[in-house]
Amino acid sequence: MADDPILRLRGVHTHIGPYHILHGVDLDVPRGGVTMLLGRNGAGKTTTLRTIMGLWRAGQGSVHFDGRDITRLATPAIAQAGIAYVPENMSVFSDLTVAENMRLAARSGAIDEQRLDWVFRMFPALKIFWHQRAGVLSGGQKQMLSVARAIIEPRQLLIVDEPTKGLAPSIIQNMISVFCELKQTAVSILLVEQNFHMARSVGDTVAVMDDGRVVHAGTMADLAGDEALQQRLLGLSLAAHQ
Amino acid sequence: METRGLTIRFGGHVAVNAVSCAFRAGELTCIVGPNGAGKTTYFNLISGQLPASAGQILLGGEDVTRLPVPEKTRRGIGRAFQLTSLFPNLTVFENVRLAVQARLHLGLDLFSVWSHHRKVREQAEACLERVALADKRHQPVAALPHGDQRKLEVGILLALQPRVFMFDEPTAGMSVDEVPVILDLIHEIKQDRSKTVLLVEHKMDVVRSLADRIIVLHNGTLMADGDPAEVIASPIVQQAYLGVAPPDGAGAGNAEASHG
Amino acid sequence: MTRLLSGDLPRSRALSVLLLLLLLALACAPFLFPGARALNMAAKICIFVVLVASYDLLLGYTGIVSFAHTMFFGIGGYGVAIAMSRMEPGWAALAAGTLGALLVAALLALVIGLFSLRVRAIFFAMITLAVATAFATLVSQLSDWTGGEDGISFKVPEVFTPGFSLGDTEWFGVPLNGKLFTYYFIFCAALALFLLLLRIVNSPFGRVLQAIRENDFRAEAIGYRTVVFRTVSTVLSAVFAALAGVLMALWLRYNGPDTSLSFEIMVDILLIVVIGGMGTLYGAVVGTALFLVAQTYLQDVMKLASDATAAVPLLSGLLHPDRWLLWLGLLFILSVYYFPQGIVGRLRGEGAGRDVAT
Amino acid sequence: MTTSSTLPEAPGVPSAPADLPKVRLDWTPLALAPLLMLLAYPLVGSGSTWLTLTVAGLAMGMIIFVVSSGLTLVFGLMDVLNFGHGAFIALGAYVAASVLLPLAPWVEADNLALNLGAFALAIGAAMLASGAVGLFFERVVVRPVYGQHLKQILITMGGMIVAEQLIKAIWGPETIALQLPAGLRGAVLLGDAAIEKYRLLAVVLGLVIFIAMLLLLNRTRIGLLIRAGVENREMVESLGYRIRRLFIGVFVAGAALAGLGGVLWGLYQQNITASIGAQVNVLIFIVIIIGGLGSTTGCFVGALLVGLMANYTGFLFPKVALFSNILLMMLVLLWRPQGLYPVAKR
Amino acid sequence: KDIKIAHVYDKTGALEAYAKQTQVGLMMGLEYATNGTMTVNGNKLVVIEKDTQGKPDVAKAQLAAAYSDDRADIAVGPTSSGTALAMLPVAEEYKKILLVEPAVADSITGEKWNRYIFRTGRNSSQDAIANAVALDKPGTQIAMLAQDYAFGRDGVKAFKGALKNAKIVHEEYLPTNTTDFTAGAQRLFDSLKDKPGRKVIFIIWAGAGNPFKIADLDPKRYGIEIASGGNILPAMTAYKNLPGMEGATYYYFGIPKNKVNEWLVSNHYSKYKTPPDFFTAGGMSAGIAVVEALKKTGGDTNTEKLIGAMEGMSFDTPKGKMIFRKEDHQAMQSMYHFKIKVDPAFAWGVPELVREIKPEEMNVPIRNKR
Ligand SMILES: Nc1ncnc2c1ncn2[C@@H]1O[C@H](COP(=O)(O)OP(=O)(O)OP(=O)(O)O)[C@@H](O)[C@H]1O
Ligand SMILES: Nc1ncnc2c1ncn2[C@@H]1O[C@H](COP(=O)(O)OP(=O)(O)OP(=O)(O)O)[C@@H](O)[C@H]1O
Ligand SMILES: [Mg+2]
Ligand SMILES: [Mg+2]
Repeated sequence: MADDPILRLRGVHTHIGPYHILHGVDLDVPRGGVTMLLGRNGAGKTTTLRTIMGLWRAGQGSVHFDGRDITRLATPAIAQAGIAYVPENMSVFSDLTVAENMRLAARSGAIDEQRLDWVFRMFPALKIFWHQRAGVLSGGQKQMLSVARAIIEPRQLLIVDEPTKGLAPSIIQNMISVFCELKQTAVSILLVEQNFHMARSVGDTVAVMDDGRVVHAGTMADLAGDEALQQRLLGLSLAAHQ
Repeated sequence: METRGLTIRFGGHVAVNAVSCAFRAGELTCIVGPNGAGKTTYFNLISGQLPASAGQILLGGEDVTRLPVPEKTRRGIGRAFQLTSLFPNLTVFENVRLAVQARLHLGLDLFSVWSHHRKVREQAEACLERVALADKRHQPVAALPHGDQRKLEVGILLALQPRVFMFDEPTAGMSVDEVPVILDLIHEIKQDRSKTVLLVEHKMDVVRSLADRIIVLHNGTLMADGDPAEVIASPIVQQAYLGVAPPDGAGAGNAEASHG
Repeated sequence: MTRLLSGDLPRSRALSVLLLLLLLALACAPFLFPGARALNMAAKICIFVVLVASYDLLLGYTGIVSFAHTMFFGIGGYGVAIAMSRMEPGWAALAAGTLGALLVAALLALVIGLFSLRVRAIFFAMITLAVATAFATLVSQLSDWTGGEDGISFKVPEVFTPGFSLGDTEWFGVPLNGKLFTYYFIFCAALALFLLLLRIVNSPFGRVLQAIRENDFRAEAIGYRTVVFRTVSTVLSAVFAALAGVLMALWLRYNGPDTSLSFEIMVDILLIVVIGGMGTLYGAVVGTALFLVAQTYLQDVMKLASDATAAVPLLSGLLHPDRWLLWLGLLFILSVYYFPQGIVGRLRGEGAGRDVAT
Repeated sequence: MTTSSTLPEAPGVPSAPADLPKVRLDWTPLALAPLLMLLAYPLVGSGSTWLTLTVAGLAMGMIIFVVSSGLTLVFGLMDVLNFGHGAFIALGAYVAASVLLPLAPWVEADNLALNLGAFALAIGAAMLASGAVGLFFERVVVRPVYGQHLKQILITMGGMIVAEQLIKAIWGPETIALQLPAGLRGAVLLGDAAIEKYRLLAVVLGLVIFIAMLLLLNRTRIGLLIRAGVENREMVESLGYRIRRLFIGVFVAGAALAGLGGVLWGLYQQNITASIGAQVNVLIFIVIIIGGLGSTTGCFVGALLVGLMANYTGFLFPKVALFSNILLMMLVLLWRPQGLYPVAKR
Repeated sequence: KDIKIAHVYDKTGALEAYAKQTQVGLMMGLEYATNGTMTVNGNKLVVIEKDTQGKPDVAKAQLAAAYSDDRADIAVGPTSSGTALAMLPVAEEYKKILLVEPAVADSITGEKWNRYIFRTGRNSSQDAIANAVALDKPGTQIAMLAQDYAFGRDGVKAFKGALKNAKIVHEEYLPTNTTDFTAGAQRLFDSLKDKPGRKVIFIIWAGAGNPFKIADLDPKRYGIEIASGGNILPAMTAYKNLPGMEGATYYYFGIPKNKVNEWLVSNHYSKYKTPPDFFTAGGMSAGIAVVEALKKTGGDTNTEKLIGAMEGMSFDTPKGKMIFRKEDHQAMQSMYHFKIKVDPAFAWGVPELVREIKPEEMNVPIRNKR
């Protein structure tokens, strides 16, 4: 069973109001390790993640998590099944303090001290602003909080939408090590990222989306090594961007 | 434009601490610094969203510190926001048209029909052309993809024709193939020697390619100011900002122990 | 035509037809529907179109929720009523009352606007609610002037009285008396005011209002002083509401707290704006017509229904005409459910919703 | 340890957590009520009159607090502007009447235990009924309009009208007279000051509810969850909480509190009409605005201030009493434009 | 030919409960006066109901519609004074009779009156004067408590005007929406407590709020009594706490002893299982007045003839004989001085007759400028 993917999407179609956004997405997230979901703006990455979380409803197709069909489950049930989600727009609760944000994220009720220390080491700003309203945090600090919320308790699968947007290079480094460290544990990660440097540093497998479909799936190493492929899929050349 | 000892405190926390800096016309200054360094807050002070606790803002030698936001905009301080802020249910064209109309002081015209103002229309069209959004002009903004919204944010700034352009991470979250449109535009503005450009950016390659000068903010304080190459090489930037990070497995093992 | 409508066309075939029919019906009302009740309703529709449209300027275009709109409506009514009962009831009194009312309404709106438009939307709404309540108390206190709870019945210029006759001829069986003249006076005034409002919302100013509704933070940042714009919009809408109040008082030859100040009317206005479609003045027209017809004839319809179901005890009880408010309340709920975009939005087939108060 | 995970301290940079003030309780508004009392003393002059006025005002404030507490909860936590709140108040009062009228022997009995028993039964029934209707109301009326204030106003207003009419259809349009349980009638005399017994009971009830609400909201995660859920429901669900159920629960609790308020109010007025809810609506909204739109403490202080202010001005300057609530609201808003305890910005 | 009577009244809205009583009374009055035939001189009486919704503008439209669209010959109603005042000019405009019942404002038959207006209901002055007569003893000190708007102030004025012996020491006006009466009570107590002689707080209050709660503050310790006029039955529940309270009332079903009232009480009990109330009696009086007037004209509905017949007409009602005064068309009628007794059989405090105050005893001023 171990090589059975933790998350499997088959033929997922999603509509938002009158718009047909996803046109049959097939995606596998293997157990353990990091799967990168890449693609241009508007390709449907965020929509895919939201569909997995049940925030949009798949009109057709199925989503299986850990062998279980979660296509029709309510969002809370999906989260309880063991998925943590970092949304694109961060969605920190700005009325609540940083501490309260974290307390809510720890569903067991109490925050594990050791793990909190670890989070503080990665994102020192959170410690400084622990008792401040999250609304006053800077853009990057909100991003840190949003990621911290997802990793404060162990989960089977972590779904992260553009975690490095607006982060300073040093924090991006931290972020990379966070994911590297998480990889050591049993966690599987599905990561959407525009920062190709980061994608290359942490990604094991990769899927590229365009126009509501997955147009390429393979290992990160293959993609990183093939500039023509990058140019075709992502419109970029690695050489120009470190 | 110039700031003198510009400071703001939130309770006991000093978010921007006595920043004095002069910006010359025709120069593009990049502002870098870690997250929470006070870059956005510094912009908020200059453009008036936040009131300064101390210090002065001078525009062309005139003190504009206490002017309200709209007045500052009219004097020529233009701003694009880090978190996209547009008129979501209006069309792309209308977003830009409103900016042009504001610049031409037509807002309080009660009894003419808006579509009869040709000049406004034409200028708005021109701005849309420049940010490559002309073909989407009739779409409501809410339905635009993220990248296009960022472009529109810049388009509105263009329509205002300010003397000082302030960009706050204009390319954040943009896919790599979209970024050049914005960068070329900023470059173009830079060519017009009468404009001052301030740019907050975390992507070092962008900073390198555009900046005439870099200032570094850290915990609200101005830590470095000068020539790009020099500043980037300085230890403070290398250490505090870029975080020279030797990739190692030790940290990972350590962390694993702490929660495994 | 386009010029008259300020370039803001109905943009839907069905809507255009509906509006034309309404215009025609109102223009010929005295001849088409000769009864006292029907004519009364037609006049009320004309007046309420102005009242509701002026509120839409505030709510739909500027995104301000105010509960004080009936206060301005009342000021208009009281202006005329007081002037007419204190002075010789002629044109001079009418002019004086109207001007006085406009002045008071504008000043009051200015003060409210300047003082409280800086606070959060919901606070503003509640402050206006409180101010309106205080105003109603004040009116009841100043009973020497306002007639207190009982209101004032007053005399109007000769041409507006039913006794006045333009000769003995009848047109299509309708006597040409002062009542007819009053109706057409109100009809023309309402039409003119409506077209003026249409012009205002389609002016550069009106466009800024919409921008402020969408995102006031950004409107400031591109150089519009939102407080100024909001205040002007508040004052304008107050002035138009006061004018509607003047027309109402003229028609009724009476004004009192229940006809112009009551919270019920405020709620009706709100509902009409929403049923019609916020942010489209045409919505005010369609919504008003629909609502007032329903309000006027609901009881009659219910009587029929109640008689028809007389055998079913509980149902006929609920359908009893005395319970008409129950069904009006249901209408409230259902219309918010099924016309999130309002009738105009529905007719134009517009997409996703928005809500200005949030 | 990775070097990257410790941000190097730049020289002279303050970053210790101690630098940042913790969110502390702000005491000034709490001092307002005592301040008002002190201020009124020399103006009123007579000690016994002052005592009568003060106790009566405080008790009235408590009743107002109970009546508004449900709305504070619903508005403050869920951001639902429920103009139909009055309907639950009316319902509570009517249900209480239906319980108390047949229980007349208990009500009239010369036995405090029986009296209180009847009272407790009435409260229980009223809360149950209001809560149940609240459940229905939430599902049918409020659910589609979460987050849309304007529509909330309209739709709940519609609900209010319907409820009022249904009450008329069920209980009839006549005024129903309610008798206080015998043991709660009359007043206790403290020297020359007369204090109604019923008000003392109201004070106790008000305090209990206030403390219970504070504990529930501050000591449990419920308050946090709901605040978070209002701001971003999707995210709370993504964290694995069933926020819907919680929302329903809060709404039902709010409705039940309104029912309780209705009982208190109806027994205080001693006669009830279907419009009893509509009558207190404006008052409730004023209290909630003063409090800061949803803060329990703010609502509490606001209610006390309203109660005291009405009595003092009524005694000292009766003309001003006409506008005392609005005056109070304006003063508070001039001092704090967001109310006494602003519940963050929305 | 049918004779159409339009009943234009506040059928829905705040006064719904009162309006129902009037309608019941009106129908019973017509029935009684026609001996159950519902015809006068072979002309059938048809009652059209019109709902004003308690709003003056609707009331005007409804009355106009009744006169013109429905061709009503005579109209009865409405409940509230505000709607009544708005309706008066409509009657004049259509030159048809409006028989006002039960709206009480003095101005209806006072300065706002026109010759088409009659009223069977009592006016505020009659109320106030009767109460004054009931309390007017030398050495009595009275403090007034009334609502702070025109109705309350007029009531106090009329009451004051009618007093000859007793003295008013204080007038307390409280907002109509007052819920807490403590402050007012304190001021009233302060004004009375050190005065000699009999000390009375007289309450004139209508609508929401319960001013009788001041009794809970134990005014007896200062020897202060509370007094007020009669009221509808549910409102008199509050009187249960005030045994011995005196005042004057318009109607209580147990008080008048005459044929009409006996018929009303017994028929009302058998039909509705409850005793008739204020507005039932009023409605019945109006019904009787209409029939008597039509009988006098022989079923002719010509307005001028009706006016001629009604001016000075006297007719029997549940309250005994009433006479439409020629000058202002106000019906002169008896009022009743009562004292409250507590009887466990009744849910309300029972007013017991002290004495009937005859119309001749009350000098009701004529206020219209005829
Ligand atoms: N709420 C919405 N209503 C209408 N269209 C939407 C909505 N959300 C997204 N879309 C459209 O769906 C498409 C896919 O959007 P999505 O956000 O999934 O892209 P993405 O790959 O995450 O892009 P980005 O890199 O910009 O975040 C886009 O064309 C977008 O315009
Ligand atoms: N209203 C406020 N109250 C308290 N602290 C605030 C407030 N606004 C900002 N801050 C603090 O000021 C600091 C500067 O924030 P700012 O948004 O300017 O950072 P930034 O440099 O733009 O960072 P980023 O790159 O992450 O956007 C942050 O630590 C933030 O927490
Ligand atoms: Mg995305
Ligand atoms: Mg920033």
